[in-house]
Formats: sequence, C-alpha cells, structure tokens
Amino acid sequence: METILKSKNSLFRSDATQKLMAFAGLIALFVVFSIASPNFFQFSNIIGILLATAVNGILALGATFVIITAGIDLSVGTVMTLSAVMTGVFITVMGLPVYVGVLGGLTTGALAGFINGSIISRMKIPPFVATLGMLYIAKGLSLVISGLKPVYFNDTPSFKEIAMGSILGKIIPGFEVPNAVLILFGAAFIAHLILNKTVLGRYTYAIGSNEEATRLSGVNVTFWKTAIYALAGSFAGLGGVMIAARLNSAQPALGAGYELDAIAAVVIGGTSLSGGEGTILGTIIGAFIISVLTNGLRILSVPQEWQIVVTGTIVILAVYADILRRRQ
Amino acid sequence: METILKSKNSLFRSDATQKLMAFAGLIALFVVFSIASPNFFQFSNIIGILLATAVNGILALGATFVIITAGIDLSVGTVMTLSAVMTGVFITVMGLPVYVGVLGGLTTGALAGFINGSIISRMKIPPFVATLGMLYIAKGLSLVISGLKPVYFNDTPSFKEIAMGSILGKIIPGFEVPNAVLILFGAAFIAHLILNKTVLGRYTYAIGSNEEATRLSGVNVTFWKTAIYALAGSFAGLGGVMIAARLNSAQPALGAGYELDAIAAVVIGGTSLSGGEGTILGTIIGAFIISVLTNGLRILSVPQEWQIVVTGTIVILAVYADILRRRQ
Amino acid sequence: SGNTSDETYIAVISKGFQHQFWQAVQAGAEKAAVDYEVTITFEGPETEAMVDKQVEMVQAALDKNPAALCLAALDTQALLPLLERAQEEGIPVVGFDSGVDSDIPVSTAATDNLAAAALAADKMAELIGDAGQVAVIVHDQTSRTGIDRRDGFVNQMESKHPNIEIVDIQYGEGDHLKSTELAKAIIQAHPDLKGFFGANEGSIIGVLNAVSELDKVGDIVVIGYDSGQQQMDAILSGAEAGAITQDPIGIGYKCVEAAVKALNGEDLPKMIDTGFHWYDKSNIDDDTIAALLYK
Amino acid sequence: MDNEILVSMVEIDKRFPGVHALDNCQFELRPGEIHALVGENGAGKSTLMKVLAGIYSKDKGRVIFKGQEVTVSTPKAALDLGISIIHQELNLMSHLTLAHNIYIGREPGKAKRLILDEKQINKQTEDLFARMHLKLDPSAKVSSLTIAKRQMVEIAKALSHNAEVLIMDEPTAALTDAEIEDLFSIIRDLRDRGVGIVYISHRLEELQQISDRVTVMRDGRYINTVNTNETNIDEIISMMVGRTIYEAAPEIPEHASQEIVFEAKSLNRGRWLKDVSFKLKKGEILGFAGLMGAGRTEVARVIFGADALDSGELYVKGERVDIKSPRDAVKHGLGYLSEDRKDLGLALGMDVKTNMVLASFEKFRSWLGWVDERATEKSAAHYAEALDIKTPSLEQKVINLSGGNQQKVVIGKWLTADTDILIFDEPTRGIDVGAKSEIYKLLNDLTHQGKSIIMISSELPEILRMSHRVVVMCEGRITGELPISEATQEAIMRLATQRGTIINGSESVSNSVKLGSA
Ligand SMILES: Nc1ncnc2c1ncn2[C@@H]1O[C@H](COP(=O)(O)OP(=O)(O)OP(=O)(O)O)[C@@H](O)[C@H]1O
Ligand SMILES: Nc1ncnc2c1ncn2[C@@H]1O[C@H](COP(=O)(O)OP(=O)(O)OP(=O)(O)O)[C@@H](O)[C@H]1O
Ligand SMILES: [Mg+2]
Ligand SMILES: [Mg+2]
Repeated sequence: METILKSKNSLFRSDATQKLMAFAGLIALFVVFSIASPNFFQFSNIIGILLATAVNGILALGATFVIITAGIDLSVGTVMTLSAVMTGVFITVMGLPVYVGVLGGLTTGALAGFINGSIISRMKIPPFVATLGMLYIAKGLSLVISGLKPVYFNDTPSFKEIAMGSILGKIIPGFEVPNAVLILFGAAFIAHLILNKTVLGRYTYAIGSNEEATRLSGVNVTFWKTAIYALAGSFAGLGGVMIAARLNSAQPALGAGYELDAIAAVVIGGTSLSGGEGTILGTIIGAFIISVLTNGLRILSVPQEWQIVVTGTIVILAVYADILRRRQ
Repeated sequence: METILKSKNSLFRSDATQKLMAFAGLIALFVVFSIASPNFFQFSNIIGILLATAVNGILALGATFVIITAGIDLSVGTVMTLSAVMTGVFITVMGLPVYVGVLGGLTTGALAGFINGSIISRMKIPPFVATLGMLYIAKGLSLVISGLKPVYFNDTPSFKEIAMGSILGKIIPGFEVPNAVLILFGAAFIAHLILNKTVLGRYTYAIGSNEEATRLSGVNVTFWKTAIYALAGSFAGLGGVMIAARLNSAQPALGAGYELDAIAAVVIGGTSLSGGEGTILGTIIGAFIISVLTNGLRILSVPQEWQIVVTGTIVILAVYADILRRRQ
Repeated sequence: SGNTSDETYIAVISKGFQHQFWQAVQAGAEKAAVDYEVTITFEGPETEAMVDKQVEMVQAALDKNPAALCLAALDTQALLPLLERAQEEGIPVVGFDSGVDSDIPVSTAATDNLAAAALAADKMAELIGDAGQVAVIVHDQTSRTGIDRRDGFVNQMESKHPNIEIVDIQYGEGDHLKSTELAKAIIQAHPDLKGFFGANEGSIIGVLNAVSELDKVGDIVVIGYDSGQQQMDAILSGAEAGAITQDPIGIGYKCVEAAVKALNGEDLPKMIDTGFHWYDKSNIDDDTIAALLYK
Repeated sequence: MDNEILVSMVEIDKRFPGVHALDNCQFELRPGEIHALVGENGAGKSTLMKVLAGIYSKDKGRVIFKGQEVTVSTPKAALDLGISIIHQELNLMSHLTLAHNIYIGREPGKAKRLILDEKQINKQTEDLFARMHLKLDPSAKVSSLTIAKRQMVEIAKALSHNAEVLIMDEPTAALTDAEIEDLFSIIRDLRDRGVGIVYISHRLEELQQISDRVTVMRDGRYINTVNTNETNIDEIISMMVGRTIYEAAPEIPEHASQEIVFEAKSLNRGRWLKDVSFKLKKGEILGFAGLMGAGRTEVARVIFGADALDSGELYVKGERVDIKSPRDAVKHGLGYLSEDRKDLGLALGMDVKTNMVLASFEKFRSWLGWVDERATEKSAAHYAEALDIKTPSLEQKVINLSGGNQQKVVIGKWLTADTDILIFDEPTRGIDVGAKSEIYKLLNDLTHQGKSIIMISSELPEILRMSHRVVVMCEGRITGELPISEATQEAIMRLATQRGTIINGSESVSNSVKLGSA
C-alpha cells in the first residue's frame, strides 16, 4: 500500500510529468472542442489559434522572467502599444528602413523596462506600483506621440510580412504558417535559453528565491533586476512590433487590460507568483490554453457574457490543478 | 549637529507626522490648483471632488483590509458592478423595497468576497489569481443577469436620494453636501473602527505580518481571511449601491479597471503591498489625492493624454515620497 | 453553431456587444434573420479600442464557414487580410455602422456620422443663439465613430458658426461615471458654458448627470446622440433639448438583408444610407421616430 | 607593517535608529588563528562582522587589511579581498541547486561567463564536497535538505571562496555533535593553511576545543581579548555580563505527580513519524532528545495540529481529543513555542502588546469582536514585568528587540493563553547565558504552578539539567525513555543513534538519500 502510494507520489512529483499534465489539460480542451464543433479542428482554425496566441504569448514570455523574480509587470500591455506606435513613427513618419523601425520598437520596450527596473531596484518602489505608474505613462505617451490616430504601414508592405507573411509556406507549399507563429516559437526558444543557460537566467531564479541572500553572495542585484525588467520590456517591444505588423497599423488606444491576460498565461503555466520557480514551456502552454479556450467558445457561439464567466472559472481551476499536482 | 539630526529623525519617524505629510501633499495639490485656476477652489467644485471620491474611496476601503493581509483584490470593480446590477434586480425587477435592495447589493458583494476568501484560504490559490478569476466571473454575471441592459430605478426615486440627496442640506440650509459624501466618511469611520478596535482588525494586521505565526498561535486563519475578503466584498457591494444611486441606474458594462484606481489609492495612502501595515486615514487621503489631481487637471483643460501621463508619474512619486519618509 | 447543412449561416461582427446601441443593432439583425430564414451569430469586442480582438473574432467567424459576413470594422486596414480571405473564399461581405473602408464589401448599411454630428452642431447653434461657449464629451478619442462625431460637430461649428467657441473636448470611454465627472469639471471650469454635446449614450448621460448635479438644468443646452431610457426621459422633461438618433435596428436589419440578397445574386447599391434624425420633445412620439429609439 | 596581523578594526562606530550598536570597537585577527568572538545577545558581534564583510557601512573607524586601510562597501568588495562570512541566519536560495548556491556570483562559463557551464559547476562542487567529506548531490535543490545539511552547504560556500578571512557566525547552532566534530576538523585544517577564522558562538564550552584567542564584547563595546589557554569559562562569562554570576548548581528535579495530563498513542505521519507514543505527567518537564532531524519538531507539530496525522490518538487528561488545527490544540490547553521564532513564532512587524495576546484574543474581546484595549494593556504589562522583557514600551515593534527578549515575548504569549501543556522547541537556541538561566528558572516556576512541559532540545546538558524524564528519538521513532536518574550523555547518544531494524533501516536510508537528491 505504502509503496504504491510512494511510487505514485514520485511520478506526480517529477518535473517532466508536471509539464506533461499541463499539456494534457491543453490536449483535453482540444479534444472537447473538436468533438463539439467540426469547425474547430481545421488547419485554418489551428493557424488562427496559433496566430491569436502570438502577441499574448510574447508578452507572457517577458512576464515570466519578472514573475520568477517575485515581481510583477502591469505595464506590458501599454508598453507594447507604445512600442508599436514608436515603430510606426520610425517607419512611417521618419521614413527609416523597416529593420531600423523594428529595432526602434524593441528598444522602446527595453527602455520602458529599463525604467521600470531602475525605479524598482534603485528607488525600492514595489513592482506593482512602479509598473502601474508605467502602465499609465506608456498609455498616455502612446496617445501623445501618435497624435491620437492609428499609424498605418501602407507604404512599407514588407513590414506586414513580418507577422503575416509565411517563410514556411515558401519552403513547403501549402503549409502557410504565418511568420508570427514562427517568431513566437523562436522567441520562446530564446527565452528558454536565456532562462536556463545564462547567468541572467540563473540570477532571475536566485533573486526570486531569496533576494537578500543573492545580494549577500556578492551579486549586483540592482543591476541584474534592471536587466531582467529591461528584457521583459524587450519582449513587450517585440509584442508591439508583432501587433503592429499583424494589424498593419499601430493602434494607440489598445493595450490596457492585456497585462492581465499575460499574467494569467504565466500563472496557468505553473509559475508561482511568489517567485523562484517557473518555466517558459509552462507559459507557452498557459498562453495556448487561453487562446484555445477563447477560440473554442467563439466557434461554439457561446454567448459572449458566458465566455467571460467560463474564462474566469478556468483561470482558477487551472491554477488549482497545478497546486494539487504540487501538493502530491 | 548630531543631535539636530536625531531630533529631525524622531520628528520624521512619528506616525502622526507621517500622516500629516501625506495630508500636506494633498493640501499642496489644492493650493497649486487653486492658484492655477479660479474655478477650482469653489464650493460646488469641492463638493464635486468629494462626490467623485465616493465610489473609488469606498472600494479602496475594502482593498485596504485585503492589502494589509498581504493580499490583493482585483475583483472590486466588477463585483461593484455585479452588486449594482443585483440591487437593480431586487428593486426594479422584483419590486422589493429599497432598503431590501440595498441590503441585497451589500450581500452580493459580501458573497463574492466570501467566495474569494474561501478560494484563497481553503484552496490555497494566490489572491491575485483567485480575484482575477472573480473579476471575470463577476463581469460576465453582471451582463448575464442584467440581460446586457442597464437597470433603471425610475420607479423608486428614493433610491437615488441615497447618494444624491442631502440630509445635511436639510439640517443646514445651503450646505448641500450629498449623502454619498457622508456615506464615504461614515464607511471610512466604520472601517477605521473595525481595523483598529476589533479582533478582526487585529488579525488583519497579524495575518499580513506573519500568517504562519498567527496560525500557530491558534488563530483560525482560514476563517478570518475569509471574513476579511467578505468584508472587502461588502465595501465593493456598498460601492455598487452608491454608483447605482449616483447614476440612477445599474450599468452592467462598467467597472473593469476600477480595481487599479482603488489599489492606487491604498498604496498612495502608505499601505504597503507586502502587508502588515496601513491605515484607513491614509487610504482616504490617497483616494482624495487621485480625485483632486484628476479634477484639477480637467479644470485646467490639460489634454487627456497628458493627464494620464501625469497620473502615472504622481502614483510613482507619491509612493516614493512615502518610502523616503519611512527610511528617515 | 450556425452552418448546419441546409441553413444559411451569416456571421455578424460588430464593434461591441455590451452597449444598448449594439443590442438594438443585434435585434434588427435577428429580425432580418427570422424574416429571411437564415441563422446569424452576433458578437463584438468589449471596447472600440480592441482592434486585435475584433480581428480574432473575424478570423474565428470565417473558420465557421459562413455564407456571408456582416462587419462593422473598427479599423479596415487591420482587417484587410481577412477581408481578402473572405473574397477568395467567395464569402460576400456587407459593411454596417460606419462601414468598411474598402472595395470588397458588396454593400454597406451605415450612418453618415459626420453629417449627423454636423446636424447636432446646427441644432446647437440654433438653440443657443449662434454664439457662446460649448463643450463636447466623446466616448473615444481613437475610434472611427468617436472621431467622426467629434470632427463632424467641430468642423460644422468652425465653418458655419464662427461665433461659437468649443472650449473643451474630453473623452469618457462611454463610462457613465467617468463622463459625469468629466462633464462636471468642464462646467466648473467654464461657468459661462451655454451648450454641451454628448457624442454617444454613455457620454450624454454623463453630461445630463453633471448638469443636474450642478443645478444647471435649463441654463445649459444639452444635445445628445442615440437613445436609451434615461436620455428619452431627459428629453421629455426638458433637461435635454434633443438628440440625433441613427437607425440601429434598421442598420442591423438592412445589413443582414443585404447579405441575403447578395447570396441570392441580387444587385445591391454600394451604399445603403440608414439615415439619422433629429428628435426632441415635439416629435419623440411620432411613429417614424419612436420606431428608431431603443429603451 | 606588522605581518603578524591580517585584519585589524579600530575605533569602529555604528548606529542604528535608536541603537548604538558599536561604540568605539576594535578587533584583531592574525593569519592562522581561530579567534572566538563572544558576548550576550545584542552585544554587537554580528554587526561588527557585517561591517567587516561589507554588509553594513560603518559610521566611524578604520579597517586595516594586510597593513593597508581598505573600504569594504559591498559584500562583493569583501569577497574580492578574500573575506567571506557564514551568516547567523541561513542565506540560501532554496529553489536553486547546491552547486548553483555555492557558486552564485562566480558561475563558471563561456563567453565572458554569460553562458553557464553546468558540468563544470557540478564538478567543482563535487570536488569541494569531497574535500569536506560531505555526501551530497550537487544538483539537488536546497529545498530538499534538512537545516543541518543546509548549514553545511553554507559552510562549503564560504570555503569555496578560498578566503583568507573566514567569519563564522554561530555555525554550530543547528549542528549535531558529530557534525560539529567534522566542522572543527575542517576549521583546524584551514587554520593550518594560514586562514584567519573568526568564530562566533554562544556555546562557550566549544571555545576551549577550538579557539586560540577570545574577544569579549558587551553592549556594543570591546571588553578584552585573551588567549584561550590562559582563561576559563567563568572568567569569560563574567566579562560578558559585567559581573560574576554563579551558575546555580543543577537543580535536582523533584518527582512529578503521577497524574497523566497528556498522552500520545502510536502517532504516524508519512515517513517522518512512526508509531510515536508517550505520556506527559502533571508538573513535569519531559525532555525530548535526539539528533538533528530525529523528528522531534514533527512530533510537536502533529500534536499541536500544525501538521496532519496519518493515524494515532491523542488524549488530554484522559479524554480522547481530535486536534486538526492549532486552534483545536489551544482549545484543549496546548501551547507551542516553535524552534523558529522569527518565521513561526512572532509577527515581527507588530508591537509587543499584540504579540503577547495573539493566542488569546478570545479573552480580550467583548461585544461584536471589540478588543478590550485596557485589559490587553494590563495583561501585557503584567507578563512583560513578570518575564522582565527589556523593551522601551509595549508599543515597540518586536523586530527591534534582541533575540532573548523576542523569545520571552513568545513565552509571554503562551502564559497569557494560560495553557496547561506547553511544548518548548529549542527554547534557548541562539540565546546568551544570562537569558538562558532566566528561561530555565521560568520553566521551573511553570512546573511549580502545575503546568506540564515538553522540552525539545539539541543541547544534552540542557536536557540533563532540566528534565524529569527523557524521551529519545531517532529517525521518527521513539527509541527509548529514561528517568533522569538513568539519563547520561552516553545513554542518550546510544539511543539517539539506534537506527531501525534492518528492513526498516534500509528503507529509511533510501528515504534519506531521496531527500538529499530529489
Ligand atoms: N539592521 C538593524 N537595524 C536596527 N538595529 C539593528 C540592526 N542590526 C542589529 N541591530 C541592533 O544592534 C545591536 C547589535 O546586534 P547584533 O546582531 O550585532 O548582536 P549580536 O551580538 O550578534 O547578538 P546575537 O548573539 O543575538 O546574534 C542589537 O541591539 C540589535 O538590535
Ligand atoms: N513536511 C515535510 N516535508 C519534508 N520533509 C519533512 C517534513 N517534515 C519533516 N521533514 C523531515 O523530517 C525529518 C524530521 O524533522 P524534525 O524537524 O521533526 O526533526 P527534529 O528532531 O526536530 O530536528 P531539528 O533539530 O532539525 O528540529 C527532517 O529530516 C525533516 O527535514
Ligand atoms: Mg548575531
Ligand atoms: Mg526541531
């Protein structure tokens, strides 16, 4: 009896299994929706889901780093918007080449993140407050800089291709997976490498696990925390470029509320808000769970008000499942 | 030299002085705006500011309790809406007496808070996630229950009087302070008493200071935490009654984003997000700082996009000032 | 789910779902669906800023293989690839509300918001004696309807009524409470204000609240947009001088009707102007007007 | 230039708000010596060493390292100079592996150290553990280790710096005698290689074994430095407390009455507790002895309802009780003073008054949950005086009290709750000699008042001095029970190392391996 219990325990406790189970949840959603509607499991809808995950997934990547440090970033949504607007300004208003504009967008995000990180680590302002302030500042600046109008990329058709073109489709005809999806997976892979193979990643976990001990070990916590928020900002910047390319326009009023979706993805993916643990794979699965849910409920034409109720319930249940798994 | 420093220190350190200084910030804003515009410091505008603080202030009262326990409540805004809708359903659809409807609204809020608290303390789901889920659920239910239509209180004119009548004006002719303002101060006074004079308040601080030690002292933390969230929910419920009375209707689509304003008021008022400390007076001052700022910038016709930027900056600076004061 | 074998399924994507106006549009669309024996779904994002959410909705809608698509685009540019996909797949697109700014839609059932707001400006000028200060609350500073109604009002004042000064324009997100506080601050800042225009239902309710809370009923000429119980009450009581109404039910009905006609291969006009009307205490009960108003 | 002196600190001054922590202090360390630093709680030992290790900045004074004045403004600067410190509190990142913890800030890697080299770091850690005779898996997470093993990891981390100055702030507080012996041999080895070691401890009997010189501090001031072989414990104590205290001869505990107030019958909990049964008599102190991790704390936690039992029965005054939470335990008259007063015992940010009544608010609440402020105040004042708690006021935050006084606040909390059965888990851990003897007196007084006490302690002298009976545990089992007359150090150690039967034994060994490497 005890041995059975024990072996079950160790099975449940293994990290790999844990991820497998989150993945199983995702698969379960897929199966349920596929049975419920013939329109769900179709190539174009799967592509649609992947595409719908791109922006939130990329924002969630950055949020993962911040949350592993036991911080929070409420500004990802509006910083994304600000980066989109700046990309638009660089390319359309200033007429700079597309790649410069993209770099400009990334830099905008990184800069906002850098400011977040500096306020948090130097002025010792709690992340919630610092990034709440940044949420407002970036929102206001997006409106100011854009002059309250969307910035369109009509003169540079190549910009749109960043998200909506399909390099894969050129290689494998008919397999028209938009670049945005590739970029999401590419960014996730890079984030995974940074988190697991570099000093920055190591310190991300260390700071989240015990910030004071990390400092006492001679690590320049101020520097690294700033770097981590700047990195998260860069992902928000990438998100900005992606959403602008997707919409072929920078929409200055977008972005409020997006932080909650990004954080929900991270948390559903098993990253703990108290820091020290979390994975990129989990976050990506979390982001997909949200998109599949949203898409599936839409495909089933569930009334929108009920979609909201279901989403709230699933957020709680997903995290509860994760907690139960851990407790085992 | 050294003694001067010391006396300065002890002056700065005193709690009373600290509150005085937050108050001084509020006064400073008043003075600046009064100089900048002759239309600012006028009876009707002051009443306007007081009235504009009522809903956010009441939500912030509840949030103060939760934040002192080191928790967070993201659902106050949509729970407010749900309570408003339920009040409407009780009074207008079911035709119950106004006071029953008001009680029903309060109970709705308390119930939502009770569910939050139960999820948090029994299922051990982090407050951020539990109340994020509740944010969606309450939002969806408001729409479902109202049938996506506002509920009007046209048949019960006395309902509107709860917020917009003026008992004071009847006592002191000409001194037409709306009841909403009295209710705000009354609620704040009650909140202050609960926080400082009752066992619930004591446990609120104790849980925020060290939850495990509190549990090991034989305190039924599960029960008290649930009670605290239910109390916070009741304040959200009161907020719902107030906004419905103010608008003479329950608007089901309102409320998203209100949680951030409430949390900002609490935090500007000097309550720490890491729990264990905070005051009701601080929260009220924080809520007024936000309203005065918003009102003043509007009176000065500052473009709205800049208002947003300024608000974000002030949130950060206010908290920074508080941190500097503490460090002294 | 709509596309069961023999039923014709038409997807309707609007700019919102939780506001009264959109529900009136939905009601019209559903009425047409009954009349023409088709099934429809009706959905829209939570706010008019959420361009990307609308893109996802259109995407999911196309994946449901609809026979036709009715669309009130938040931003045509952003939706272009999906419009092209619809065209490729032979799904006719019908625009509604402010329309879809492209050649792809076979027809568009829309209100000319610029002209409608200009009419509001003329009425305002008439009621305040063609001179003095007025202010505007708009629901949104970046959405098409917000911009058109603001610009229609402002341009008309500038070109036709030079003695009228627009002292402030602010944006309340259609939130009744925020709009109330905004309007109060504006009235506070401009004691000589003679008129106030609210560019959608949430905005105008805010203006009405502000005017009554500051005891300025009768002193300020209030002009609104759309309908709704509170606004209609205010017009009847005289607190509000009048308002512009579109024909939301007609918009919904006509766009579904156009989609059905397109599917039947009928010829359609490029534009179906669903019209707008000024209503006030004098004509609010007329049959033509009453049919346009929602409560 | 004096080559004989590695570090010298002179005229060091340091103030915290309201506390003059260091008042014109001095300290000197030679290469190749073990220099003990002693003093009562709050004497300033840790603060002085934190100044040297770059954690606190000094207000005044000089630090001379190898003949040169240096400024050590950050922990990193200290490490770069070759000064490393093992802190009094554990400072590990529990989500990271042992190897990651040890080499944090110095990760071996490529591309200017930006890309980590996992193999290398584990290899280095393995070598380090081998040198220390530690059998730990470098890639295990710290969270899977016991406190004692964590302490060893801290020590390994400090050693890995190859420091010239090694500061150890109470490294043995959580170690067993065997582990202490291992540690001492490592320390001696380092000394022989010329490292200067600062050794802070409250276990004065250790000093004779390990130190070459002793520096005594009192109230933030330097008192004296003496050669260990030219002094004795009494002399050191009198320097520490500023007076000669005559340790009362160990009281021979009187026979406790025979009434049984509490009984545990075959308690089981996972792999941590196996078939634990014992009885507690009225007015007795029942000592619980055992090695680190023997399961004593676990016994306390399950009978107090802090952890769930798998099976077992509890009886209070002969009646079967069902204890599912600490609240139930308190209702049945149990009180628990945990071994970790900072994390589990006190609401540090709250005032003395509130902490004292935290377990008994029921008594001070009136209508509608109103707190009777005056009664609270009176009760807190009463116990603060009875326990002689040194605090400027009852409104003082507990975090500002010294360790000994904090412990008294916890005791005060349970006296206020007036529970008949008290469980003291390591009541004197990290507490200086003066405070210790006061707590002993208090325990005796409590038994005289008819309260019954379970006292868990890792210090055998304490067990032997205070208990009426001794229960010894090993690996979650009770391996023996001794009347005080038969309890000797040897007898207790024999029971404390008595592993289970062969089958069970192999199982528990595999468990402990798992614990170390999961
Ligand atoms: N960060 C701090 N802030 C305020 N006061 C402090 C701080 N650190 C130490 N103190 C105070 O300085 C004095 C010296 O403390 P220190 O920790 O150096 O004593 P210690 O000799 O190490 O005592 P113990 O044996 O209990 O560890 C104490 O009164 C303590 O309360
Ligand atoms: N919930 C738990 N999860 C994992 N390990 C546990 C748990 N509870 C106890 N243990 C382990 O069980 C063993 C018994 O620990 P316990 O703290 O009861 O021993 P102890 O005799 O009090 O020793 P100490 O002197 O360390 O307090 C230890 O190895 C401990 O790490
Ligand atoms: Mg110390
Ligand atoms: Mg123990």
